[in-house]
Amino acid sequence: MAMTLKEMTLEVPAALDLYRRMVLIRRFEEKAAEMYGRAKIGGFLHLYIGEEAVAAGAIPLLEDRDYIVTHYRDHGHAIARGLDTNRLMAELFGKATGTSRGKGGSMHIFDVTKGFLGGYAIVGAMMPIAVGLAQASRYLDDGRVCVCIFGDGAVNEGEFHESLNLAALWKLPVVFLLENNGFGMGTRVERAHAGLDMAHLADAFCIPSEQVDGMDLLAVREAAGRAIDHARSGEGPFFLEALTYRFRGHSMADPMQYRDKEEEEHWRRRDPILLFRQRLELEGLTEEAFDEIDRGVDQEVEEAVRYAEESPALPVEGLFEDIYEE
Amino acid sequence: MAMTLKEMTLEVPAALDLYRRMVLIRRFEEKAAEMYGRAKIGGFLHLYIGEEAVAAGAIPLLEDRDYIVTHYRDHGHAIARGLDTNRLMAELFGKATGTSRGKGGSMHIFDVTKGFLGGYAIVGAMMPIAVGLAQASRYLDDGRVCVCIFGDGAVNEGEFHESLNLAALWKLPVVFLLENNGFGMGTRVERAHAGLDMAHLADAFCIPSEQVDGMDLLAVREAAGRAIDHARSGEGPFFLEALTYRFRGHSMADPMQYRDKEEEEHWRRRDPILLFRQRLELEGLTEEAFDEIDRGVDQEVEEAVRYAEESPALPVEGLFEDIYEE
Amino acid sequence: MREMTYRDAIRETLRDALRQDERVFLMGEDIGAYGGAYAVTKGLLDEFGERRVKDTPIAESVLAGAGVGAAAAGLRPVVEMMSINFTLLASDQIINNAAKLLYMSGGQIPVPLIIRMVSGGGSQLAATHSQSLEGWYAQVPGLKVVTPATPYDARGLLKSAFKDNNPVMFIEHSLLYGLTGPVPEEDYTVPIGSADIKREGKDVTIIAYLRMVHVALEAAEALAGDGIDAEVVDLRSLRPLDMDTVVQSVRRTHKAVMVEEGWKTGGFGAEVASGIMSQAFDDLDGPVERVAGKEVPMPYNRELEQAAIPTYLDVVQTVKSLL
Amino acid sequence: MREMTYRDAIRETLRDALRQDERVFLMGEDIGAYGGAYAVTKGLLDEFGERRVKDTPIAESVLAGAGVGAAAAGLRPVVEMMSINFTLLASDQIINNAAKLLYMSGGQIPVPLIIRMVSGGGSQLAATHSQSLEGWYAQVPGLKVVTPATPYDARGLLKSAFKDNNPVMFIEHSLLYGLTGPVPEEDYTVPIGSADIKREGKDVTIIAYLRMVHVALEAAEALAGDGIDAEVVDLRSLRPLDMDTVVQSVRRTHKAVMVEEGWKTGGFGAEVASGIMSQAFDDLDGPVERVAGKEVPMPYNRELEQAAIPTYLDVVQTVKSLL
Ligand SMILES: Cc1ncc(C[n+]2csc(CCOP(=O)(O)OP(=O)(O)O)c2C)c(N)n1
Ligand SMILES: Cc1ncc(C[n+]2csc(CCOP(=O)(O)OP(=O)(O)O)c2C)c(N)n1
Ligand SMILES: [Mg+2]
Ligand SMILES: [Mg+2]
Repeated sequence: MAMTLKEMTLEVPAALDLYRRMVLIRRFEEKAAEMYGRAKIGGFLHLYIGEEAVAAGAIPLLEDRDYIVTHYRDHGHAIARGLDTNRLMAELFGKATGTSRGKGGSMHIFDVTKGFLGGYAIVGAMMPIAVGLAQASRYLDDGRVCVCIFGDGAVNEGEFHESLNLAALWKLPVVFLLENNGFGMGTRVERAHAGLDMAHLADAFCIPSEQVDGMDLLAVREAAGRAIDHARSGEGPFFLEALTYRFRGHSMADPMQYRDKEEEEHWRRRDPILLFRQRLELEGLTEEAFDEIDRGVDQEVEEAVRYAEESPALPVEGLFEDIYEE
Repeated sequence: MAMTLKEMTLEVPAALDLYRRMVLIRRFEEKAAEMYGRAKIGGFLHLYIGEEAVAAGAIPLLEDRDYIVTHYRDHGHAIARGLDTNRLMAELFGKATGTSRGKGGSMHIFDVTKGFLGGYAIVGAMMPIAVGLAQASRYLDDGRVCVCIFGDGAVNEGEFHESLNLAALWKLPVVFLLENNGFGMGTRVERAHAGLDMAHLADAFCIPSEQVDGMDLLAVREAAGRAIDHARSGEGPFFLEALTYRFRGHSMADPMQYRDKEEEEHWRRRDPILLFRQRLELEGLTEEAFDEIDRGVDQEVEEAVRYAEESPALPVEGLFEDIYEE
Repeated sequence: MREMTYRDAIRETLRDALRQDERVFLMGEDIGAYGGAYAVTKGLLDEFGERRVKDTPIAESVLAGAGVGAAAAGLRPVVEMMSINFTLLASDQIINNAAKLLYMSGGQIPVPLIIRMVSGGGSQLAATHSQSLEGWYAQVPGLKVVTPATPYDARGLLKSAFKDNNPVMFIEHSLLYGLTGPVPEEDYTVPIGSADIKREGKDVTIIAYLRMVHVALEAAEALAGDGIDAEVVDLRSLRPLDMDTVVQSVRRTHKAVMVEEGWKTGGFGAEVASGIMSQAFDDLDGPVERVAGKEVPMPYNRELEQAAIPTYLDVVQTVKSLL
Repeated sequence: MREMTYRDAIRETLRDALRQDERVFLMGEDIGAYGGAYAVTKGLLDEFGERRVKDTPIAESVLAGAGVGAAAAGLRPVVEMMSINFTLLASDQIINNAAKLLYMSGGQIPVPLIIRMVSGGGSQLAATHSQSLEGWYAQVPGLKVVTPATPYDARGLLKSAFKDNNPVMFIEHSLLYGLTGPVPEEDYTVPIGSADIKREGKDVTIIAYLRMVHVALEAAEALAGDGIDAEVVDLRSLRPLDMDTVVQSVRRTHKAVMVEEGWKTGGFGAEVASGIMSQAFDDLDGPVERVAGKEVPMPYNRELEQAAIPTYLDVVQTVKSLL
C-alpha cells in the first residue's frame, strides 16, 4: 500500500503543483500535435502523452544544480524541469526565441541554465554523455546528480551496456531512468529484448535497481527519491525502471498497426493524470481546484503558441553561427 | 571431484591427442616468438601460452560442420581445430602459402574448410559475426553450432551486449566462450568491469552459463560438452567462462609492469600442460609417451618453419587480388 | 511502360528476390510489424513471414555484423539501417568486417550483403538525422556504393546488388520515395558502376547523384530558358565510380559543375572534380566548380535547412559563373 | 634549441596542461598502468594519480561520449583512442555529439575536448589497424582536425588544442613517435588551421600532411639532385584547412602534387586538388596530380604493405610526370 501524501511529506500545494505539471505536459503536447497538423511544426514530433507521471514524479525532486539528459521524447522532461513553455513552443516552431534558437527542434531541447543538457535523437546516445557529466561531478566533487532518461528500445544498444559498466565501475552519481513504455517504435519489448526483466542488467554490474508503476506519480516519486539519494550519496548509480505506456503513436507518422485497441484501453484507464486526480480528491480537493489548474494551463499553452507564432525566426546568417566556440 | 577419463568416455589415445595439441600450441608459439625476434614475423603477435587447455578442451568437441570465430589471440584455437601448422606458420611469415596468402597475419587466421571463420583484431568484433553465422544455421536448419571466443576485455564492449541479446532472443546456436585471463592488455579485470561475475550478464538475457577452471583441460572439456550440446539442441546460446592466465605479455611489445612475479608464479604452477600430464601419469602413462609426443611436435614445428621459410610470398600484383569477388 | 514510385520499385525488387532466392532474407529495425520507417517493406512480413522478414532490436552493430556473418555462411541478407546516420553505430562492422573479410581471409570469404538506408536531409530532422555520409563508404575498398535517383535505377541497381557477391551499400533518399517514373515489366538490371546521362546537352556538364540529380535537371531546364544547354550526368554508383562517362561528357562540353547534397570540404564531389581535372585538364575551359551543402550541422528550422541544401538556383548561378 | 622526440613533445605538453589546468584530465584504454599503447602517457599516472589519468574499459563509445559529457560540464578532457581505427566504434559520439552539441543547443554547450589517436599504416598491423580515416572527420563541421608531422608542430598544435573550446581530433602517426626535432623551451603555439612551408622551392608544390610530409621532403631532396626545386607544404590541420598557403605556393610554382597515405578515391587529397583548381586554375600548368595509398585493405605481408603506402619514389615519379 502506497503512503499518504503526508507520509511522503508532500503538502497539498506541492502535490497540486505536480498535478499541474502533468496537465501542462498533456495540454502542451496536444497543442503541439495540433500545430503539427497545421504545419507550424515539422520534422519528427514524439509525444509523451500517457507517460507524464514519470517526468512529474521524478524530475521535481532534483536540485537546481543537477543534470538531466534524455531522448527525443523530451517535452515532458523539459516541462517537468520547469523550462519556459514559451521558449519550448518557439523551439518547436523553429523560432529564434526557442531554447536552441530554432536549430534543435522537438528532439533537441536544451537549457543549460536548468541543467537540462539535452534531448538526443540517436537512440542510446545520451547515456555516455550522462556518464561524462557524472564523472565531472565526481571529479569536481560538486554533489551534482545526473538523471539519464531513455526508453526500453535503447536498452538493447551497446552504449547502454558500456555506460552502465563505466558508471558502476567509477561509482558515478547517475540515475538511469528507464521509461519502459512497452515498445520501441512498433516493436514490442518481448520481441526486442531477451531478458525477463531489464533491471537484471543492472544487477550484473552491481547497480541497485527498482521497478515502479510509471502511471502512479507518487510511486514514481518515492522510488525516484531513493534513487537520487543513492546516487548523491556517492555509492554509485541507481537503475530505476518505470512501467508506462504512450497513448499516441511513436511519432506523428506512425500507422499504429502493431497494437490493439483493448491494450490501449487498458492503459488509458490508468491515465496518470486521472489516477493522481483521484488520489488528490481523496485528500479533499474539489473540482474547482482542478478547473483552476486547467484554466491556468490552457492559458499558458495559448500564450506559448502566441509567443511562438509572433517570434521571429533566425535570419539566414544564423545558419553559420554556433558551429565553433571562440 | 572431477571425473576419471573413463567416466568422461575419453580413451587414452584421444586424451594423448589432446595433450599433443596443447604441446603443439605451446611449441608453435615459442617458435613464433623466436621468429618474431628474428624479424621473420612482424606486426602484432599475441601469444596464447598458458591458455592452451581452453582451446584444446573445447574445440575438439566440435563437429566438422561447426563454426569458430575468435580474437586476434588465435593460434591456439586454429591449432586445436586442426589447421595445418605449415600454412599457419607461413601466414605468420606473410607467405603466399599462408592461410590468408600472407594478407591476414597472426591476428587474422581463416580456414573455411575447417569452419574457422577468423581471428578478429578489433576487440568484440567477432561477436556479431558469430550471431550471423548462427542465424544462418538456424535459417538453414543445418545443425551447425558456432563457438565465439573472446576475452574479458571484450565483455565491456557494446557489441558483447548486443550480441548476447540477439542470440538469446532468436535462440541461436552460439557458445559464447569467454577466455578470462585476468587482463585486457595491462588492465586488470576488476579495473575494467564493475560486476562481480561476468556470467551475470548472461543471466540477464536468460542465457545459461558456467564458469570453469581454464587450466584444467578435462574440466573445460566437460563444461564445453554441455555448452555445445545445449546450443545444438536448439534451446539457444550458452555462456561458458574459462578462468585462465596468459604467461606472456599481451603482445611482443608489452613492458609488463602491471603484474607481479608472484602472481605469475602462482599461475605457472598450474600450467595446463603440466596439470594434464600429471593427470595422464595417474592413468599410467610414462615419460616415454610424453617424450614421443614432444619429439613429434618439435618435428612438426621445425617443418612448419622450414615450410614457411621456403615458401614464396605473393608477387606484388597479389596486392590487388581478393578485394572483390566476381 | 508502367509507372511506379521509387518506393514501390524497391519493394517489388525485394519481393522478387525473396520469391526467387531462398537465401535472401531481410532484417532490420521495424521493417516488419511497423512496416518500415519509410514503408518500403510494408506487406512483406505478411507475405513472407518472420523467418524471411525479421524485426531486430535497436542495435545497429550486431545488425550489420550479423548480416556479415549470415552472408559469410552463404545466405544473401538484406539489412535495413533506416538511415545512414545510424550506420555510424555500425561503421566498424561495415568497414572492418563486411569490406575486408574477403581480403583478410586471402579470398576465402565473400560477403554478399546488401545494406539499405536513406541518406540526406530536407525533412527538418535536424543535425543528427540529416547527413549525407555515403562518400565515406565510397572510399572503402571492398564495398560498393550505389545511389539511385529514379525508380528505374532503383530497381535495376537493386537487381544488380542481388547478383553481386560483395557488400553493397544501397543508398536511398527519403524525398524520392514518392517519385514516380517508368519501370519496365520485363527483367533488366542497371550495372553497378555505370553512370547515366540523364539529359543531353552541349554547353556544360552537371554531375550529380541521388536527389541532387533532380536538382540538376531542374537547373538544366532553367538554363535552357536562357539558351544554355546543360548535360546532366547521374553517377548512380559512387564505388565503383564511372569516371569515363563523366570525362567523355566534359570533353564535349569543356565545363563541369559537380553537385552534391553533403558538406563541401572533403565531400565526394572533390573526387569527381579532381578526377576530371586529372583526366581532362586540357579540355577544360575553366575549373570544375562544386555546389554542395553548407558546412553546418543541419538546423531544424525549415528556412535555414532549405538554405543549407543546394537548390537549382545555386546550380544555375554556378553554371553561369563558368560562362 | 633542445631536441626532442615527437612522443616526448606530446607527453611534455600533456604534462604541462595537467600541471597548469586543474580541469584537464586524461582517459583512455591502457594509458595508465600499461603506460600507453605507444608509451606516450608513460609516467603520467605516477605523477598525477588515478583521478587525472584514468584507465578505462575497452568501450570506445562511452569513452568518447563521457569525454563529451565531461567537457559539457566544463572540464577539459583528453581522450586517448589508441588508433583512429577504433574510433569507428565511437564515431556516433564524435560526429553526432562532440561536433554538434554546440549547434543543436543553439550555442549553449561548448565541447572543449581533445581526442588523441594514431592514424596510418606501415607496421604490418594489417587491414583493420592500418587505415587513414582522418579525412572523414575533417569533413564534419564542428570538429577540428590536426595532423602534426614534427615534434615542434606536435607540441605547438597540442598547446593550441588545449586553448581551443571545440572538439579537436589530434592525429598522430606511430612511425613518427621516435622522430627527433627542435622544440623551444619557451612557450609557443602553432595555430590550428595554419599550413607550413617545410621546404621552399620554386618549381613545384608538394602538399602533404602527417607522415607523408617526410616522404615529400625525401622526394624533394631526390628531386634537388635532378635540379628540380620542390616546395613542400605541410597542411598541419585538415579542418580548418589553410588553402591560402597552398594556393599562394602554387601561384609561384604553377604545379602541384598532393600526397596522402590513405586511399585515393574520395581521399582528402581530392579536396586539396579541387580547391587548388578552383582558386588557381589559371596559374596551373597542368592538373594537380595525386599520390595516395593503393586502394586495398592493408595486407599484412611487409612487401605488399610497403607497396601500398606512398614512397618518395612515387612522389618523384609523379612530379616528373608534370614537367
Ligand atoms: C541509433 C538509432 N537507431 C534507430 C533510431 C530510430 N528510432 C527512433 S526512436 C526509436 C525507438 C526507440 O524506442 P524506445 O527507446 O523504447 O523509446 P520510446 O520511443 O518508446 O520512448 C527508433 C528505432 C534512432 N533514432 N537511433
Ligand atoms: C575496439 C578495440 N579497442 C582496442 C583495441 C586494442 N586492444 C587490442 S587487444 C586489447 C585487450 C583485449 O583484452 P581481452 O579481450 O581480455 O583479450 P586478451 O588480449 O586478454 O586475450 C586491446 C585493448 C582493439 N584491438 N580494438
Ligand atoms: Mg519505448
Ligand atoms: Mg584478457
